[in-house]
Amino acid sequence: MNNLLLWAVCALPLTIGLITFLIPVDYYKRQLQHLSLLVALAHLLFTLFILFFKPSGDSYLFWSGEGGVLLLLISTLFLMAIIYLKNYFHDQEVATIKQCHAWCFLFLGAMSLTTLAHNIILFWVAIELTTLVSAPLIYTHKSKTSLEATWKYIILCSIGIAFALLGIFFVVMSLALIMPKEELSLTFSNFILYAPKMNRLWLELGLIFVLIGFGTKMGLAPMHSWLPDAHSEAPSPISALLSGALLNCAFLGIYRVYEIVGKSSAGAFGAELLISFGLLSIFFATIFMIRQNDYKRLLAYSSVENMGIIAFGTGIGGIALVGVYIHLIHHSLIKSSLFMTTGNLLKIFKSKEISKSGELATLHQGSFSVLLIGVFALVGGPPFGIFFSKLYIIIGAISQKLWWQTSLFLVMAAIITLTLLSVTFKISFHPLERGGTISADKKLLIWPQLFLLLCSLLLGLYYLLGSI
Amino acid sequence: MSLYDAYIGLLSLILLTCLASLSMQRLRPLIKTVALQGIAVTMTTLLYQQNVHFLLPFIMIIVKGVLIPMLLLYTLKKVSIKSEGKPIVGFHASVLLGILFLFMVIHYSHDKLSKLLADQSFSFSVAVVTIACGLFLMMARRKALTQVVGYLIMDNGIYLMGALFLKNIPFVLEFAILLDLLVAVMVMGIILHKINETFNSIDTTSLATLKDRWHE
Amino acid sequence: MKHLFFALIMIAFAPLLMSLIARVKAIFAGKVGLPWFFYYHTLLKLLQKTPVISMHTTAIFTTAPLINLAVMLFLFAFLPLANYRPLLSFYGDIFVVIAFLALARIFSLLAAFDTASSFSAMGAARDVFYSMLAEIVLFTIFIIFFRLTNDLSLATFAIEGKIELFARSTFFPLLLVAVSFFMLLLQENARVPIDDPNTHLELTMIDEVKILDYSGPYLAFMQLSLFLKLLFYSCFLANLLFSQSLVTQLCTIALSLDSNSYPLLYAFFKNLIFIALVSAIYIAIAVIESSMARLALKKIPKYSLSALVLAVLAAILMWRNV
Amino acid sequence: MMFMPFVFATLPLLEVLLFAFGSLFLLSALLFDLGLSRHSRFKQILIKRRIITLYSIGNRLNLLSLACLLVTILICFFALPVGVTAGIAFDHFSLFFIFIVVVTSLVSHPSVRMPLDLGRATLLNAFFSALLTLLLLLVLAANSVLLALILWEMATFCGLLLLAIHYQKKSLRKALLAYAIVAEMGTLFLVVALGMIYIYSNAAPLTPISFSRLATLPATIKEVVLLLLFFGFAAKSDLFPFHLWAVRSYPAIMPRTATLFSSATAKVAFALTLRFYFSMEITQSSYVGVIIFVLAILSIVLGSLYTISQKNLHRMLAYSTVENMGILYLGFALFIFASSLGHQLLMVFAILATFFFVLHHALSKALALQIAGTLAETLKRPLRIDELGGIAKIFPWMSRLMLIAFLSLMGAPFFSGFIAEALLLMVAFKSMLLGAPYILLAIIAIFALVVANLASIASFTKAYTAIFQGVQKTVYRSSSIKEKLYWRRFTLYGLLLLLGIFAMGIFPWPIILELQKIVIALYPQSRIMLSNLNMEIAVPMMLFSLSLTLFFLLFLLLKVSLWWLLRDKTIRRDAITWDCGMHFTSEARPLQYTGTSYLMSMITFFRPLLFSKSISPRIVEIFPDKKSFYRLQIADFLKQPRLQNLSYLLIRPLKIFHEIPRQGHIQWSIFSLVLALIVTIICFVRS
Repeated sequence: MNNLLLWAVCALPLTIGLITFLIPVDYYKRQLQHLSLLVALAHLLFTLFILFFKPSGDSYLFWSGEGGVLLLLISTLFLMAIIYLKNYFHDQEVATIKQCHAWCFLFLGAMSLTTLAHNIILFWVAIELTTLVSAPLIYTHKSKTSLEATWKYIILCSIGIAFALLGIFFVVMSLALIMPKEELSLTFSNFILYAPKMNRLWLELGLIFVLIGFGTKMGLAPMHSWLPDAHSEAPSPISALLSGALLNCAFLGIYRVYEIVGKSSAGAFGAELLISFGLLSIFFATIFMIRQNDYKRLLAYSSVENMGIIAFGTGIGGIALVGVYIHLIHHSLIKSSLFMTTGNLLKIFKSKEISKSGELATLHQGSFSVLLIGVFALVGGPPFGIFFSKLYIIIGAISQKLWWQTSLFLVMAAIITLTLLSVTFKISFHPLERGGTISADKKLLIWPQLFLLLCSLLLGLYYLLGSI
Repeated sequence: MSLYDAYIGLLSLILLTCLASLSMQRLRPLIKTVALQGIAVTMTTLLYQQNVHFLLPFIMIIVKGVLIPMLLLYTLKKVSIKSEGKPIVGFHASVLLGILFLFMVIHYSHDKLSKLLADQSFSFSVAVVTIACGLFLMMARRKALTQVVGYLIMDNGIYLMGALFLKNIPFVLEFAILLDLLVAVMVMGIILHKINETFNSIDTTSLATLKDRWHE
Repeated sequence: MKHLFFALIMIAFAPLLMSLIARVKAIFAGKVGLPWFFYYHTLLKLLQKTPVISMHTTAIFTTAPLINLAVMLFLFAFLPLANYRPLLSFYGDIFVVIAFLALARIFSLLAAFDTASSFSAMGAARDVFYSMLAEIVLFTIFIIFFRLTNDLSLATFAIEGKIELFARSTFFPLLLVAVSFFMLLLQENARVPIDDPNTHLELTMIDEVKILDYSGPYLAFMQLSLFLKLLFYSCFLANLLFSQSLVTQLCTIALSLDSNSYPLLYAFFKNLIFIALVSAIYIAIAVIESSMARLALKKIPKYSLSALVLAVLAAILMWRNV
Repeated sequence: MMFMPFVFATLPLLEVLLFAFGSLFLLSALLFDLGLSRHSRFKQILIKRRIITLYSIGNRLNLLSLACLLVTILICFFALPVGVTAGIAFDHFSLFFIFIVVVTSLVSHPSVRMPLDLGRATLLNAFFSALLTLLLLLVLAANSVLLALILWEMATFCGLLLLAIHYQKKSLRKALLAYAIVAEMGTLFLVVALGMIYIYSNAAPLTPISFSRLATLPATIKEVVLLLLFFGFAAKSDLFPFHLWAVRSYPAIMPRTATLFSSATAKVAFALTLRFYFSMEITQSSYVGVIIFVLAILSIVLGSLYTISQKNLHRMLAYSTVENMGILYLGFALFIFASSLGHQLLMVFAILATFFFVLHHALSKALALQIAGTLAETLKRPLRIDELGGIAKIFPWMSRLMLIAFLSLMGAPFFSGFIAEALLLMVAFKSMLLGAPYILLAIIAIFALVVANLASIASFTKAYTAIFQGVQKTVYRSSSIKEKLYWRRFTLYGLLLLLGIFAMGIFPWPIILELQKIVIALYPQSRIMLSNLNMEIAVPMMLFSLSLTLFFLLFLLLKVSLWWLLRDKTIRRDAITWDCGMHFTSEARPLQYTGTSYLMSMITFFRPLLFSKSISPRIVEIFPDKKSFYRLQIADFLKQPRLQNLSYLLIRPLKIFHEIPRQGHIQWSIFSLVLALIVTIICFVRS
């Protein structure tokens, strides 16, 4: 029965998405938007059931520790995004809202498929589906720059994912070489079972291609150029979902193959690679954040940096993996709340330029406090989770005697913190030249962001109390 | 004509389509060559793998040979421009590069990787060349349509590499990969229409406004 | 008790010694000079006068002379005179001496500003900077003395005999110390190379101008504290020169008189020699005053830095062999 | 002594909880005020009244809890047997620093009466200062390393918010950024130190580590961790390189926050450094001592130079805090030198002198800052030294108290300043006996202390004369300002501080005996050492008090004789000081010496060290009516153009990444992707 639950979690949003496509526009009145809220709640309910029942799953779908947590994360973020979307799009015409909701549901379905996929190729298909489905979402604003961002997004990500497919073929081949005869079962647990005996060379080559492929999707350094454009052009709730949920799914792919390689004879082959990719992406993020004038691009580059930290952590392994685990959860919570706050900023200042914004503290206290707390949490303030995750990663790195890597990591983290803090001060305190219409009277939504920050705070306190 | 000669013939046909795509300026023949290459790739998988589900090659030929080219031709009809115009890397230069790359790959796979690939070293090098040619097309051409075609060629190359080494992937997964390819091309087609409407040209160099400016 | 009695005599002699300076300068200038008890006369005259106080001043203006005089009198309790053990001496009393000197200086600075007139403020502005440099020289000298005696009290510097100017080993370094202290003395008490005591143009004064607005008993107290300050510094320098062994040799050779046979006479001669040393210092001041013109204000930092150089040189010489 | 454990363990906790409860009231008042704009006009009046009641209840509760906490702390301090830790971590050391934090927050606590304008700024300030005090108390009471560091980080963020309240002021915005940078660097150092502690004490991460567990770390790691912790805490304690934010923010923020920052947070940072040092029981620490020594000397010299050249009283007090913190860390460095040579007597003497200086600086600086703050509030203008004058006529009592505070800070004999500096000088002189390398360092320490003392004399006389004495340089708007309005504020706390300053000044010996309990609590083996230290400094201290009475008698004698001399004379007080007949000393245009010109000769002497720009507009006619003064601007050491474009040069090269030609093109991104693939394959195929 519980396998059925797994299929339901994936099938529900996909079918609802298709149905919303088919509903004629005039019938899709405003009340029907509550349907989407209902579906999001149902999806959250299903995920909680799954976490409760822990179904074993069949060859195509299964429940795994990290998969389950990511699914819970994705559904909570999706629920908050849908609520924020309703408020954010209240001045758009019904057609775009209908399309956006449809693509969002397909996006949710694809992502839940990735977290639950047991078969490696099904996992690849799901990731490919997420790319195809999220491309039109980026295009919802129908401006020239968003079109350009969509084109870059779809081309670069499909190339990356094609490389990932090649990598998966190599991994499967290294399995096929040792059992030529009977039918291959390409489930992850099967791979881990046979890992020690798999062919070493093809496995390493496979890991390289998977790392480059899913690395593009995850936004690691040399392949990250699509991420700032896509996340800054997409509407804020969508970029919150992209940043919070999608990057984690891409990381899940790398983590699964890295786990297989870890268990095989190749041992810690990928560690050196992951650490160098992590540090490179933090370096690129620092360079492009220093004199940035667009706060959405700034947050996108901070996502690149955090993904770099996650890659750096997995590369170190050992105790740092716990830090990576915490960092994943807290980064998506805090980053999506920050992206929603930028939605408010966009409504208040009507432009993405930092130089054209200021005096947020007087214009709208609510979004000012959320922005300040969010940035403090993102930067690693103590009660929030990222402080603990960075602490774990530093402890892991020092115990591995990676001296110059840690110092490089800390220096760059410090520079990024300073830029983020100075930008927050500039936005909230600097005087605003009175040109243009500054109207903060519209009722802007801040409680979804507060809810997400609260989750992160509660988890942080849980670690803190656990440790006293 | 033994089975092996037919197999070598098909592989060389794929190589030819690759080099041809590098040299073509007008888009219509380019799409036709990609269709031919798709069919050739499915025929090689049919020849190579014995116990393949009877329905799979039939569907692949329909999708790769007929459905995708029709879609691309339809978009081409909507778009006014018919030819590549001035590419970033000239046509003759790309063909020469293609040949040079082919020699390098064959030499490398024959003596270095021979023990690893045993009998399939030639087909491995053909697959690598097709992937490289697909990537090159995307990097060296200005028109968005050629980038989609490049993506298709790269996909054929990857599928060829997969088919050579993996004897028995379950049918459903093959079908899912194919479905993804189809949906990818459809979405790219839609976006191509939008680019054409807003920029009234499908030249990707005009799509270059988004970058990081150094704000003092 | 003997120290208290001798200190009181010295304090009584202070104005007399000041007139000694005036007399010596007059001889150099070929004039008769002031009568011997002239300064006593001025002090008494001032004490009877009714002071005039400007309306801008606060209570500080009237308390500053009191504090200055009290400090100067109080400091004599710490200073050993002619090998007599002082009234109060404990480990670290040089800090007490320096602190009280600073207290006197602080209150005279505050008083200078109290009258809201720019002349006394100008004197205060100059004095605060030059006394800063002087104090650094003083601390170098105390560091040298600490190296010699490992104790931080004025009594041990003079009495224990560890600091013997005429002892064979430390003659030259201590001579340098004595010269730098003498330069310090001239600077702190506003004598010639730094400031001319009997100039009348307010713009060129340093110390005199701080007490410009005082009158009556306040002026008397301030002048008396200046006289005592000069006496305090010269007694300290005299202690440096005055050494027990020198006195005993002098007594036995010149007057064939040893300390235990005629204690009273011996003590009298010892005190006499000490007073002679102090008056020799006063005469040296007068000689310099009449033979040198004063330095330009810009050159005074150079002057005190040269005093510092002498002290540091003495320290280095001593380090080598101690 | 049945009730003793109850008193030690639970009573302080109860008071801290009461304090937290009080600040909850303040929080609710703040939240109501935040939500005010939504309600209708009528409802707002209702809510405003509720805010006022909540605010006053919160204020009174806080005041009450602080007062009885002070009493319990004093009882605990005296009653607690030596070397025993009671309750969570209430040993003498934490009690001493809790006493300092409580005293400073009591002194700087706003008056129980309603402030003039219950605006949002006052509410925000009230709540966050209460929160900051609470966090500081908890940090001192924390016994696990992780808890202490996390609470310290929260206190830093709370400080950031306190600064952010006055964001309208332009100068404060730069201070905010400087504060953020310093706080961030501090966090960085602390996090790495925490990581090192967890690894090398092989405790499972995030499990509570008690301070005593730190001793088990290997020796070399101890020194590295100590250095990291020192820099982590020094970031918040106004030492030289980290002082920029304090200097810029003091004039712009409320007096209460300024006092809290300078007296409370800086001292707690010093306390934490000490606690970590002693719990690690470091024997050999060669380079840590030297680094702390160098930083201390730098902050003393530069702090004193900048105290002289400042033109705003708050900035001058901030720089004198930088200088005094330098002196604190100098004492600590001398202690480290003595401990590395095993000279027990000097170790104990050094740490004792440092604690005495901590107490002195906390009390006198709190008094000075509090009075300066209230003065700025009454006159409603920044205290620019050259523009004020004649305040003594308007506020006689406030100027007398300020004179006492300044005299104590200058080290005048009847006040705590003198004893603190004398003890430290004795330590410096004694450490000359330590041996070859340390003689030079001891001499440098002596000269640093002397320069600090002289600079404070020069600067505080300048401040007092320019602000309080002479004639009013500018006519204050509401000349009818009544001092009575602010006098009530000084009854309790002014008295408390005066008592402390005078007691420490005149009867130092009993206080030194009490401070010895702290040294024993921190460093148990020092008990025997303290006894023979006592033999050495007991006699001097008592004789010193005796000599003070002798001086007082002399002073009384002279006073009586002066009274006798003037008994039948009437002193004329109506005459104006002689101003060469120009009548410039009338109200409008004084011919007085300004503060800058008072110390001009000193500033020109130290000019190369101070980066200064002098603006002297051309004087048009002989007696210009419009103000064409000679102005001298002293920028902070870190703000010199040489350093400014240094940071700019560092960031400049990063611009090339932004100027890659045709960066936006998709072909470029595809090329970078393929390049990454090729490079990784080449690297790993070869390995």
